[in-house]
Amino acid sequence: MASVVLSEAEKLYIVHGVQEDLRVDGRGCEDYRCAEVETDVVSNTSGSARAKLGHTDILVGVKAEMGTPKLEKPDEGYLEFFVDCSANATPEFEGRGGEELGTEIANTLYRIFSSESCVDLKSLCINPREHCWVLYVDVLLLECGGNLFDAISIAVKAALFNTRIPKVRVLEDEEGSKEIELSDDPYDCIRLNVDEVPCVVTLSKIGYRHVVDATLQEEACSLASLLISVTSKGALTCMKKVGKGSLDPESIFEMMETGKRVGKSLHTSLQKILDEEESLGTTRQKVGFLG
Amino acid sequence: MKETPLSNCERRFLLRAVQERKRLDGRQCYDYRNVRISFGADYGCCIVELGKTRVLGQVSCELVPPKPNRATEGILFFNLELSPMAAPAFEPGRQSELLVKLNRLIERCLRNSKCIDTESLCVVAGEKVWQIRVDLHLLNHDGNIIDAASIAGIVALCHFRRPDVSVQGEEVTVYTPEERDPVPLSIHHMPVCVSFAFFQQGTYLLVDPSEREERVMDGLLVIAMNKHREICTIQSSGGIMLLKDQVLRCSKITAVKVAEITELIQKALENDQKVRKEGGKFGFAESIPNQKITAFKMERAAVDTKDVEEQAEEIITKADPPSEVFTKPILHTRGTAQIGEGIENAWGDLEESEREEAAEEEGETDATAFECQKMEMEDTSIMNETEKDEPIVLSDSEEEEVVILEPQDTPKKTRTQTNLKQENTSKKTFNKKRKKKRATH
Amino acid sequence: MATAEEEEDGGGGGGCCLRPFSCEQGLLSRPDGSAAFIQGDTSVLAGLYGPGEVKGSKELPDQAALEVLLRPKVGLPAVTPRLGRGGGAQREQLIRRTCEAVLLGALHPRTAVTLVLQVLSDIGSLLSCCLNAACLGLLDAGLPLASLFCGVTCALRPDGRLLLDPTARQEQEARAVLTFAIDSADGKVLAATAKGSCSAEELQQCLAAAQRAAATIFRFYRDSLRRKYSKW
Amino acid sequence: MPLDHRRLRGPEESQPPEVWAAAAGAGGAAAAEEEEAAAAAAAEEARDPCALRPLFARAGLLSQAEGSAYVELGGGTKVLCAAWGPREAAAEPGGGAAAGGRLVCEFRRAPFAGRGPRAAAGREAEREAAAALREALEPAVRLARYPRARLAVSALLLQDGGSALAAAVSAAALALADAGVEMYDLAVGCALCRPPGAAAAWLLQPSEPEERRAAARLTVALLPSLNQVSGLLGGGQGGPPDSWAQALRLGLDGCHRLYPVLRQSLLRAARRRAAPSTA
Amino acid sequence: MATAFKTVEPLEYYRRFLKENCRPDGRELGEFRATTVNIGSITTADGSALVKLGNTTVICGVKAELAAPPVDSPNKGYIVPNVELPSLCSTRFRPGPPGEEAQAASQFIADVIENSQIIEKEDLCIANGKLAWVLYCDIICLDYDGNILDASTFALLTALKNVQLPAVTVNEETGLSEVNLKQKNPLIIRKHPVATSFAIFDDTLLIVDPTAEEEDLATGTVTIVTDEEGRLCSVHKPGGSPLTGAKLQDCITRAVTRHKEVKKLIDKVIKSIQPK
Repeated sequence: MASVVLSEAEKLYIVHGVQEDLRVDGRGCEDYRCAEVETDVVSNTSGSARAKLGHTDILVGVKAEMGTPKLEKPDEGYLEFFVDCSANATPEFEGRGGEELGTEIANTLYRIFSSESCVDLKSLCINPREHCWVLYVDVLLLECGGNLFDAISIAVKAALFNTRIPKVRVLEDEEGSKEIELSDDPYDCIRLNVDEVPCVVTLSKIGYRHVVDATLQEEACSLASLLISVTSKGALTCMKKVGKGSLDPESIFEMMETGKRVGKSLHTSLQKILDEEESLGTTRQKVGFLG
Repeated sequence: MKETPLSNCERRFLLRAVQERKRLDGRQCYDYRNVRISFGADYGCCIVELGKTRVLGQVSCELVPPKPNRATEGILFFNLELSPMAAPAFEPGRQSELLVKLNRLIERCLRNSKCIDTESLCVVAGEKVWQIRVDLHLLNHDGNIIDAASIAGIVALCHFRRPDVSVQGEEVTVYTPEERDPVPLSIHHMPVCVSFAFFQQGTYLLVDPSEREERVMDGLLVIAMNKHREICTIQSSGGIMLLKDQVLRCSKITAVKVAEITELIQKALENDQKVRKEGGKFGFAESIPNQKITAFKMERAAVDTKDVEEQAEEIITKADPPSEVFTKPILHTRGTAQIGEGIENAWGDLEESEREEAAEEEGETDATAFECQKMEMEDTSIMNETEKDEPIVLSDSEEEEVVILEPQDTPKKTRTQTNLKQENTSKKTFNKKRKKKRATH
Repeated sequence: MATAEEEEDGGGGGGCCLRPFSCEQGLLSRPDGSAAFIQGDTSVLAGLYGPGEVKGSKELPDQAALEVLLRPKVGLPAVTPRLGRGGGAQREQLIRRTCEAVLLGALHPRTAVTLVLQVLSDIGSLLSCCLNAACLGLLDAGLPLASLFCGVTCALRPDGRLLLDPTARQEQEARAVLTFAIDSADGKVLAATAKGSCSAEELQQCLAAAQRAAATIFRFYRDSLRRKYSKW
Repeated sequence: MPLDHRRLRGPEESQPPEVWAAAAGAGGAAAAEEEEAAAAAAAEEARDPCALRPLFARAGLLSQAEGSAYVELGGGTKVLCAAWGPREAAAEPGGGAAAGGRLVCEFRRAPFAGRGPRAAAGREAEREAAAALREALEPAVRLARYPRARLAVSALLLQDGGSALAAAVSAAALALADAGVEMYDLAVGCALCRPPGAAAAWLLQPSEPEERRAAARLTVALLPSLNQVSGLLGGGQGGPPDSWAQALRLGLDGCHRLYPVLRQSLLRAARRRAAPSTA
Repeated sequence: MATAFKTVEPLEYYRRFLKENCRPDGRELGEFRATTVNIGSITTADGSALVKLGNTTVICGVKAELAAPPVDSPNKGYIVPNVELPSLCSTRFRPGPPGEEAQAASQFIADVIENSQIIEKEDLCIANGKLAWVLYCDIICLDYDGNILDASTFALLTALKNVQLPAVTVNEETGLSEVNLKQKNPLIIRKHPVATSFAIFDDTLLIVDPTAEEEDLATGTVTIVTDEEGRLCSVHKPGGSPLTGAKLQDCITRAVTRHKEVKKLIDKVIKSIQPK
């Protein structure tokens, strides 16, 4: 994982600050950094989004491709995640350095999206057992500035919100052979319902307290953190402890409550931004990568 | 093993020689080394020697479903291997940068130039096509791998014969060479690579660099061309800047060299075919030069095997006959048995499930007296299980300790069955008393 | 193939035949020792590097670490290659241990010796051809050896008759195919492996025949070496 | 062609017979499956959610490993674990040498461990489990005592009868302790799952069929004497924090109850090991 | 003192024992370690066996799946054996893809299956050219203390004997196959190959069933596989010290005896699980 090395004094400074609910950048323990989200940034994808959370910069592209459904779930499509830790983010990722982190993040994403309710996979089925949509979700880390998981989950949700899958019809002729017809109208497409797509809230234990949205420096001071994925309704869908340290049970309960609270407000503001952006339609000034 | 590094004085010597337009092997700047082509007994197998550089080529084929976007085309697959035999620094199975570069070049030279008619490799459109696989192995690395490999590739492809097939309805029949003569591939043209090494930022140029020369060169230009003077691929590497004239000059040289090499290839192919047709000897054995003192041949040699039976008989009669079996297997429990009393192992046994089975059974049947203590445990455990309230933890060991974990509020009880086992030190006591009982059943 | 039938006729009498042998030593410029060995139409090329620098993890404190790589002509080295019948870790292991048994590795501790065998063509008795190429490769590299060895393949026909140095087709028809590595000191068995099943008597018969054939092969080794060094 | 050429390969594709049984449609097989499901559901109802399954633990049974442990759960889960350490570690690429030792975990599933198709759970799942294992064990091991060293744990799941990761955590902790590695505490693993349905209660130590049907799953790892949670991994159908908190409490309680058994087996292993030397 | 001697001069330590016709673990030269077998303990597999040869422990699980038969022999099924030597069983193995020893062992097992015709592959075919069984036999070593080949062969044989395959019928009308999971049939085991391994000490001494330590010190190994008729299904001597034909014959003799012992053991254990 991308990390910074801090001296003992620096760590102490951060830990004491957190104790006083005063973080180095002036935030309180439950405050997120300023987040920027822009959708539809890569034109040759079905949906894309870029999220910046402080110095963490994530690009997500979703590509819908036709595939065959999995044997055990013949009437559902599925999602595939791939995380690319670009060497641009940190030199550590050069060569195969980022592979381990990449698979860890991808595994976590699979776990978060394993719940049936979060994306309506049945709507991705074209005809059972034969054809379905496979959504390839490619996550690219452009810059690591702490709290990767939260930023990624925001970007994934935004990209899924932005995803448009072309409508197809299954035509059956007399002999029973099936043909798939793609709709001629490029605007005739399916949108995904992302209401139930959870966001990740990572709570890092620093000293006796926990903070959300830790920066790299704060992450260096935290021995263990709890990763919680929360839906917009405040339900927890995934829990995971990360880091070398352990947590005592009482603080876990507290963290779960905080996570739920923070997660809910995160969802509300994210949805608001996405809707706003959507309402601008084509008149929107694209910022892209030069902004 | 690492490559022996080139010393500074060697490097200087080589560069000086290049400046003076001399080459270590006595060639002129534009001279190509001798090319020698020999064929194996199989179709599509050849060895190409370019000076001391040696490449083995083998073509093979397989019926496969075609790629979905090219339903009527066969598939060509190229694989150049840098065998560790060729140079000590080559490691098996490693995809080095050099290897990737060479493989790309080969593909561009032989596949992208469309020298093979892939449509003729289609058997049933969308279902079955021939996949032609070209394996090239570098056997000895003395510079200019790419030229040798490209020659070996095209020669092997020209030499190759695939089995004949016929399609009737949906049935595809593949004929053995005995049934029908195999058919050659349809080849439009024969691209061959020619390499140029540049020294001193392009001031000096050498055709067909040797391994030493490659080590001190500044840049390399590879041109693949066929005898119709069509350039199939061109690539410069090493970061030198070339003038237009230089490239043109190189392409002219290439045309000459390619014409020579193509002629040689054709002659070699014709030769081989003639020998095969006339029923003469062919294969690698024939390509070994007779006059070399490092080579040696022996004709078919008869080996006298008349009295091997007697010799075998003698050995067998002398050997002791197999002894009778003494050991008796001992059954521990259902599905577990043992023979031999050699050293014990540190394992207890693995089978909780089997233990449970046994437990159930014993729960049903009457307990035998000598196992009463044991049974007590068994009963409690089953009882507890039915009560469903307390967690039961059965555990087991050689000492037959039984731990029953009671609910947290009551003190933990540990019953230990000792003595019986520990006193009984004979090796025959197996770690399970219950097993012993089952054995006595 | 015409040669196969010819051979069957040749072996039809009481005695058995070895196919024509040929070899060439020192034919590659890069390796420290190299040899091509050809039995009938089966041929194997051996190239050997060493004793040389050894990689840390493979280093042995008291002897040379020998590595044997057997490379099939088509595809990658595999446990059971589908095409071509070379390859296989088991064969590599067998050849390596056979070479180790005769190689005086203790004279070159903390070094590595790499032996690469490249199958050029496989028309039967491949393993014995590999063994022969390996031995000549070791000889050409001038490595100190306790004795020489050679490989002999022996096939048992369905009618119970013995066949030495079988072709691919004869191998296929055979009930059992046994390959031995025989040492030159007293004709003992260095390595043995078998395909198919046979009785103990048959095994001993094959072994006896292989020992006879080995004598012929060692004579071939000696003659070729004599020729090689004739101008020294 | 990235094919595994170091193993013997079978046909390109094959299916487990169960698939065909299901494909038979209205035939007896499908009915049988439903029956099975119904029976399982009935068993579920009868089951006490807080009941722990019988656990058998044994430490120090492998001759070649420095430390080893075998844990078996009543439902058939069988995990074997071996531990080695400390060893000289290859220089870490990041250069974090001062941070103390590294714990390297490996988790493998025997191809025959699962009920379904043979190759169902791939490398990815194994790697995730290995990472989870490391997370759960790291807080228990005094890594600071082993600077520049490497401790290795490898777990092999022989049969998956549910709660496999939890069993692996317990077994791995036992194996490390058996290897004489300095630890703060044993790590005890416990799994839970929640069957589908709104009011369903969390079940402790689910069996494999229960796990398969579960809407949500959770694995906890606890250092019992320090009362610290060292590992937490769960997911599934969303639920309010209260529900998860309840699950966590239940799981921690389970860990506490399993702890004495693991200690016992460790003690026995130590005693067994001491016996030959004194004799 | 003895342990120090053993550490410093392991070979000499062994020689002293061998001179007295015994081994440090108390066995005679021709004596096997205690052999324990347990079958059917892995319920997720279609057949399984755990074999312990002293400390060496090997587990074999057989999983049966259905596939189309090979194109070149439409009346045959598949047996796919793989031996795994995970890092768990000994420090000499690294995690990752199988190393040379594991590959060679897999190949050995495959050869034994092929040579002995333990199962006729035709028996595995359900519908000619359409459907056949694939038996994936995964042999995993849990504790590596030498003589892995004997233990693996034995584990494979007993696991195969333990296999119960569901009945499969191919519906004539629909052409679909139907599997009846309730009705199970055992496999037909045609031959019982049993392996016996020897280590060669100092070029002359043969000791049976070597431990890992003995294998390391020995100058070679031989493995003989025989079936119940005394036929040799495999004679595997991968290099090492040379042996005379007479010595080889001694090995075969011992292997024949071993086969009888093991056969008895298998019969007994198989009988024990048959419903009475």
